Amino acid sequence: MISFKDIQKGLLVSLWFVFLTFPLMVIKVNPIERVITWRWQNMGWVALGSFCYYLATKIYKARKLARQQQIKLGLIKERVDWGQRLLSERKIYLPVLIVVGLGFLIFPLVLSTYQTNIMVTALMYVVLGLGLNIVVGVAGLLDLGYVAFYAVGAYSYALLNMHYGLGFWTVLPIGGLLAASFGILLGFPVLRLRGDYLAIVTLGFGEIIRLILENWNSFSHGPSGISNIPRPGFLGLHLSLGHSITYMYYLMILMVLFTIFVVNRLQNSRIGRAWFALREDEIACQAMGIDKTRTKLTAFALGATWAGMVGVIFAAKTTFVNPASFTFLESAIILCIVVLGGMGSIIGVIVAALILILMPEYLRAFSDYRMLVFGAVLVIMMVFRPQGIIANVRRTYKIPDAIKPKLSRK
Amino acid sequence: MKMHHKLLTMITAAALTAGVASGAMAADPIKIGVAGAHSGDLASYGLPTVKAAELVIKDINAKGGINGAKVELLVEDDVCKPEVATNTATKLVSQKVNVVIGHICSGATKAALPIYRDAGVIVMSPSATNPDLTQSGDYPNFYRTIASDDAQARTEVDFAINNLKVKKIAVIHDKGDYGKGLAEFAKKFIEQSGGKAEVVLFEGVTPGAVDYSAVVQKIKRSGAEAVIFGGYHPEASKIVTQIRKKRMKTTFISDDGVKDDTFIKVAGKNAEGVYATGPADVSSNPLTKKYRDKHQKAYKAEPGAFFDNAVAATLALTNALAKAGSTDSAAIAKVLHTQDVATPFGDIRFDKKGDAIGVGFSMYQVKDGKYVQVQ
Amino acid sequence: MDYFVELFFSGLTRGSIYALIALGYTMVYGIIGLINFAHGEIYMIGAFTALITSTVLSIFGFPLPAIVILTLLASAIWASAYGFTVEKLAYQPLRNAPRLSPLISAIGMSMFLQNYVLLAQTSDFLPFPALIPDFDFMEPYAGFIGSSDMVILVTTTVVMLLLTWLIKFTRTGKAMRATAQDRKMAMLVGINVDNIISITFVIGSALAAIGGLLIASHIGQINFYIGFIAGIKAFTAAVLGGIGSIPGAVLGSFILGLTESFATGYVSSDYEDVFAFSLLVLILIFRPAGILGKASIEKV
Amino acid sequence: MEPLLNIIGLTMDFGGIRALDSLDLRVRHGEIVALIGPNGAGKTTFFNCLTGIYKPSAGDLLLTPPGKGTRRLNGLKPNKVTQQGLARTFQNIRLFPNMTVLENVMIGRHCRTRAKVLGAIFRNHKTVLEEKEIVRLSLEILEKIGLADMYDEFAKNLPYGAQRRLEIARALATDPFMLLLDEPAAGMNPQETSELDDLITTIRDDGLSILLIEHDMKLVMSLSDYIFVLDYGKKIAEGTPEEIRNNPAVIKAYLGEDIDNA
Repeated sequence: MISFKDIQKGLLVSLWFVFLTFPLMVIKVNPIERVITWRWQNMGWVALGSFCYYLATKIYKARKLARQQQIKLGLIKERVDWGQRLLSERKIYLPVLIVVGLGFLIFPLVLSTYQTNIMVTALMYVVLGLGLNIVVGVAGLLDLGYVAFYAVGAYSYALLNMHYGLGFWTVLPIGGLLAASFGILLGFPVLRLRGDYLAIVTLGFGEIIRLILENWNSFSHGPSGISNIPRPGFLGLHLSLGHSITYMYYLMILMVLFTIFVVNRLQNSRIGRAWFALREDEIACQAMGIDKTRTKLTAFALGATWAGMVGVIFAAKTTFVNPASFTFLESAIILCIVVLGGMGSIIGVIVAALILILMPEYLRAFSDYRMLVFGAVLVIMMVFRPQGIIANVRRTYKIPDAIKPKLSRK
Repeated sequence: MKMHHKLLTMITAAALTAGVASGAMAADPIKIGVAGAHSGDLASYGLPTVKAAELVIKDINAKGGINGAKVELLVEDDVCKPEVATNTATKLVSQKVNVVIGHICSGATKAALPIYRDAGVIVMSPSATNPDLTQSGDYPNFYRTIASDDAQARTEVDFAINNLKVKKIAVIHDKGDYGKGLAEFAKKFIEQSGGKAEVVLFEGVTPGAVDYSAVVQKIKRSGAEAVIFGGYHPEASKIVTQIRKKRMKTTFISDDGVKDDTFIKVAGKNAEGVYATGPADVSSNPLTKKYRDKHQKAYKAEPGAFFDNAVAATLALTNALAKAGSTDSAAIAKVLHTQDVATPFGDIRFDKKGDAIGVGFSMYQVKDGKYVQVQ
Repeated sequence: MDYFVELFFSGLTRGSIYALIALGYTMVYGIIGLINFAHGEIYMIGAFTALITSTVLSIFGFPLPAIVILTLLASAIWASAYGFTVEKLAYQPLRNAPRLSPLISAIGMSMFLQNYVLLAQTSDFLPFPALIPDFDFMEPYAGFIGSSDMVILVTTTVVMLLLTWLIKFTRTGKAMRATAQDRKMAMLVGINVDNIISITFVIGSALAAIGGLLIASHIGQINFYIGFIAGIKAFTAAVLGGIGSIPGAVLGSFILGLTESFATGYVSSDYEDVFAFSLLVLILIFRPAGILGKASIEKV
Repeated sequence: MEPLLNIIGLTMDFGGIRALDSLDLRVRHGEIVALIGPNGAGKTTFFNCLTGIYKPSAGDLLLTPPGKGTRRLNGLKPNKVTQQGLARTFQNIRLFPNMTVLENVMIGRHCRTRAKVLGAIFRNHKTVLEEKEIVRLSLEILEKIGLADMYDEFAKNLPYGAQRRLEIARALATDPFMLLLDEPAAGMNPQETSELDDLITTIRDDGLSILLIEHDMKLVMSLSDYIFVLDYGKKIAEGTPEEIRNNPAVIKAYLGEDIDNA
């Protein structure tokens, strides 16, 4: 599978990377003390790492090619993706679903408050991911300012609570609606832009929202933020920390289920079809009588609604908001979840959110590498597996019985 | 079994976290949490605190611990992010920590404090300077071994008006939590000075911008005799450098975030004459010396930011634990408020709000490439 | 009036800094229609390489002129190498993928490089040596414009002229224009498109590195994050001028630099970035082709 | 009676280039009209102007649906034009490649149905019925076009000729009374072309009018009731197939010596 030539080329590649990373990886200077530290061992790591990476990609590509050829020759059938299988075969997914469901249900009872708390965070990202998935994954609109709607939700709870004493449950829908209105407000002028321009404009919008929160002290309390935001109440009872977190956990589980339900229904509807079509070919879509702006706007606003609601939950969970929580990096993390999970794939996004958020939490020793890995994930997924870890499942339609017999005469 | 136990606590409710603080058996180790930024771009503010706590606790354990109980450190990273800080705090609380040293950043501290408060855990920060933390009265469980921003702003303004006798002051900040908060206090104090001086310019600069000359031109035009800057040294050195490049003689006064030797090294000759407030010079204090030497020995490097404050916090907390004779937070609080403890800052105790009495700010000036305390 | 002139020069300096970075954006966009999100990071890597080289050389006792030249060379070479590698790793495999794929890949690359430098070097600000000395003859004008501002202005002008010459009159330049217009056609007439794209990345990266060196030396310090902000600003400038157009990138940069400078001077710097981003949003909405760009008609 | 489609003085400029020059054209109800001309004559540009993808520089696009008043199509967005009852196919096939054949046709029903977000979420009775009706109708169209047994394939996996037919099916799903076909026979083998011929005739017999751009002269001559010839954006001739066949201007500009072979 690997020829001598590949090894040779691999060596050349690693040599190139040694050269490339030489100044940054090997030399470290302290210009103040005027000391140079030489870290020669890094050179070896770079050489080894790039060599292995090269061979790995080579093998991956060769295998993929061989498989495709075999499929073409009819030797083997196209392998059904394991993600697809997991979802399409009832005898596989039913037990899995039951076990996972039960696991989530008793999670806070068996594990510590801390674990539950982290899981709440992860579930928040699940919902955020599913929300962004409507925009990026399904409708194909690259939104790099998603965090702006998250901020709108968080600040609407913080401010409405501070000024008018509104409770969590009242603000939850308000936050969603406010975020949706922001989405429409922004979407109206920008959604006719081409894909990559749209990405940049949304990025700009996200930054504008953050900068306004940072600078407009009389409105948002500026960079020092708003503290003492109450946690969600339960029938007016005062909950201890542990109970409050458990309560939030179940709340989030419900929220996730609700989101899955809604997103699933939407995807399998007339509107969802239009979103998918829009992602495939805008011009053909319009020629088929689909109102481009309106359809995009719906996706944008719905995505924003979810960000807004999770924003409210965020504020309630953290009991404190400041603009530093809503940087571009946050948008990038959510995007990473969608890309890793598989654009348009609900189950993929859920799995990706759990992996990306829980992993750094448990592997604290590697937390420094977190953003590095996120960046690499985006590149590697795009290059090698653009459909994500669990590709979007094909939808099936119920064919009326009257037509069925005609179809079977293939 | 564990699940059963857990269910039981669920039913018996309220005691879950309150139970943490009730007196531990002497044989149980005492758990001290250390929380702050230990990774990411703000790690350099958080790691010295971990080292300080480790050095102090090593000494204490070597002498047999506190009242016979060994001390155990639980170090947790919050990356200075509020949302992570709540996770950190929950983790520490669920590990039944007795007291916490941290957090490092004011925002993260604010997010974490309610969790500790509900669990009855005393928290002492070596570095969170936001005035609200002690002055709002929301966090009775909070203490700190650093003076708050308003005290610092007060020192700067008093110095500018009384010592330098300047009439026109430009207040500049970096739009950050710390810098902007400080600048707002400075502005307030100048306006309250009864006409002795006026604020001719109040403006924020964008950290990381490629060039500050427009703001510097604006300072020049405002006719300010002195600039009070709230923020950290990277921006400060850029602004000072551009001021000097424009051949302006405006006096530059800044804060603790600038009173850092890096500032002098980055700004070079332009740093000469710059004023900055910082904790009183304690380098002659034997405790300061002792721990700085230990650090030097253990890590072959100078201690970093807030090291002395962290040593003070660890000493104050362990002393209170020892004197209180229990891990009950009310007992610890009482000791903190009423009894002096020897720290790198001298003998200190804490006022009702939780600020350390006797930890204040002095003014320094850069002379021949060194910060020298102004008498 | 003095104030106006001062602000004007400060805007010009800013503008030329943006221009050096914006040129790279615009060249890459012109040729493969990709917003190279990682370009700001290349600029940052150029600055870091310059810092490392100059410090090492000065510790070894080289004289200042030698340090300046070698540092310039080293940073340009390594930044180009990074630009080249990034293209090969993250963009080339995606040449026929849907339009958003390379953009997402670019965002990933940007995050990766930022954190790579953060981990390999440091998160702290590092002082950057003053490679541009204060010229004596500039002393009378120091109140208006410093020596380094002057050097930056002159360098930008020279680089811009050279680049125009390269693209207008050399074989490579012609091949680049051909590739930009119709990649398939260029391939058919025997242009090695992959090579041309690589060359574009290399040139763009080298320009960014020169920018990195000049700016770092002007400001006196760098850290791993400088690329992101400068990159976004430069991108704004490129779009403002009409992305894909080289004179447009320069014009856009100067307009952005001057706008920011005057906005700071006459209004407030509190909302400096808000101005810049709002400008970007407005331009894209009302004139997506920018000032000098041509509106493209989608073929159906 | 008003013609179904009446184009008066249509002009389209791109920068300095005049792609269409005061073009007049009519399609009557139930007619098959062909638009022919050499490459670059402006035929596809004409379609794009008509369907709202380009904004014409001058001229009137008038549509008179059967039994209704005349309306102007100028300045309407593409989706509005489709709603008015004009549906088109594309010269370079623009299907939704990663959607199934059935879904492609279902997209065509979009503008004739009205389920909203809330309906989609709560799936009320009306929405369910509507959705069922979409599937039924789409399958019916597929049946007619001869693709029903492939309903569950991805569009990208269809053979070329089938893709062209699927485009027609998708256009039919929008309930048009006029179909604009942009080179439907391009790339088809003779067998497929003759099937297409039948298909187009069937569609006309169902009461639709057809405007056709085509290079295959045999198909054009056998199908069309009326032909317009374009060259350099100008109309150079119009008439019945017989008239066009013998028009010297057409022969000169376009058909050349090959007229007899066509």
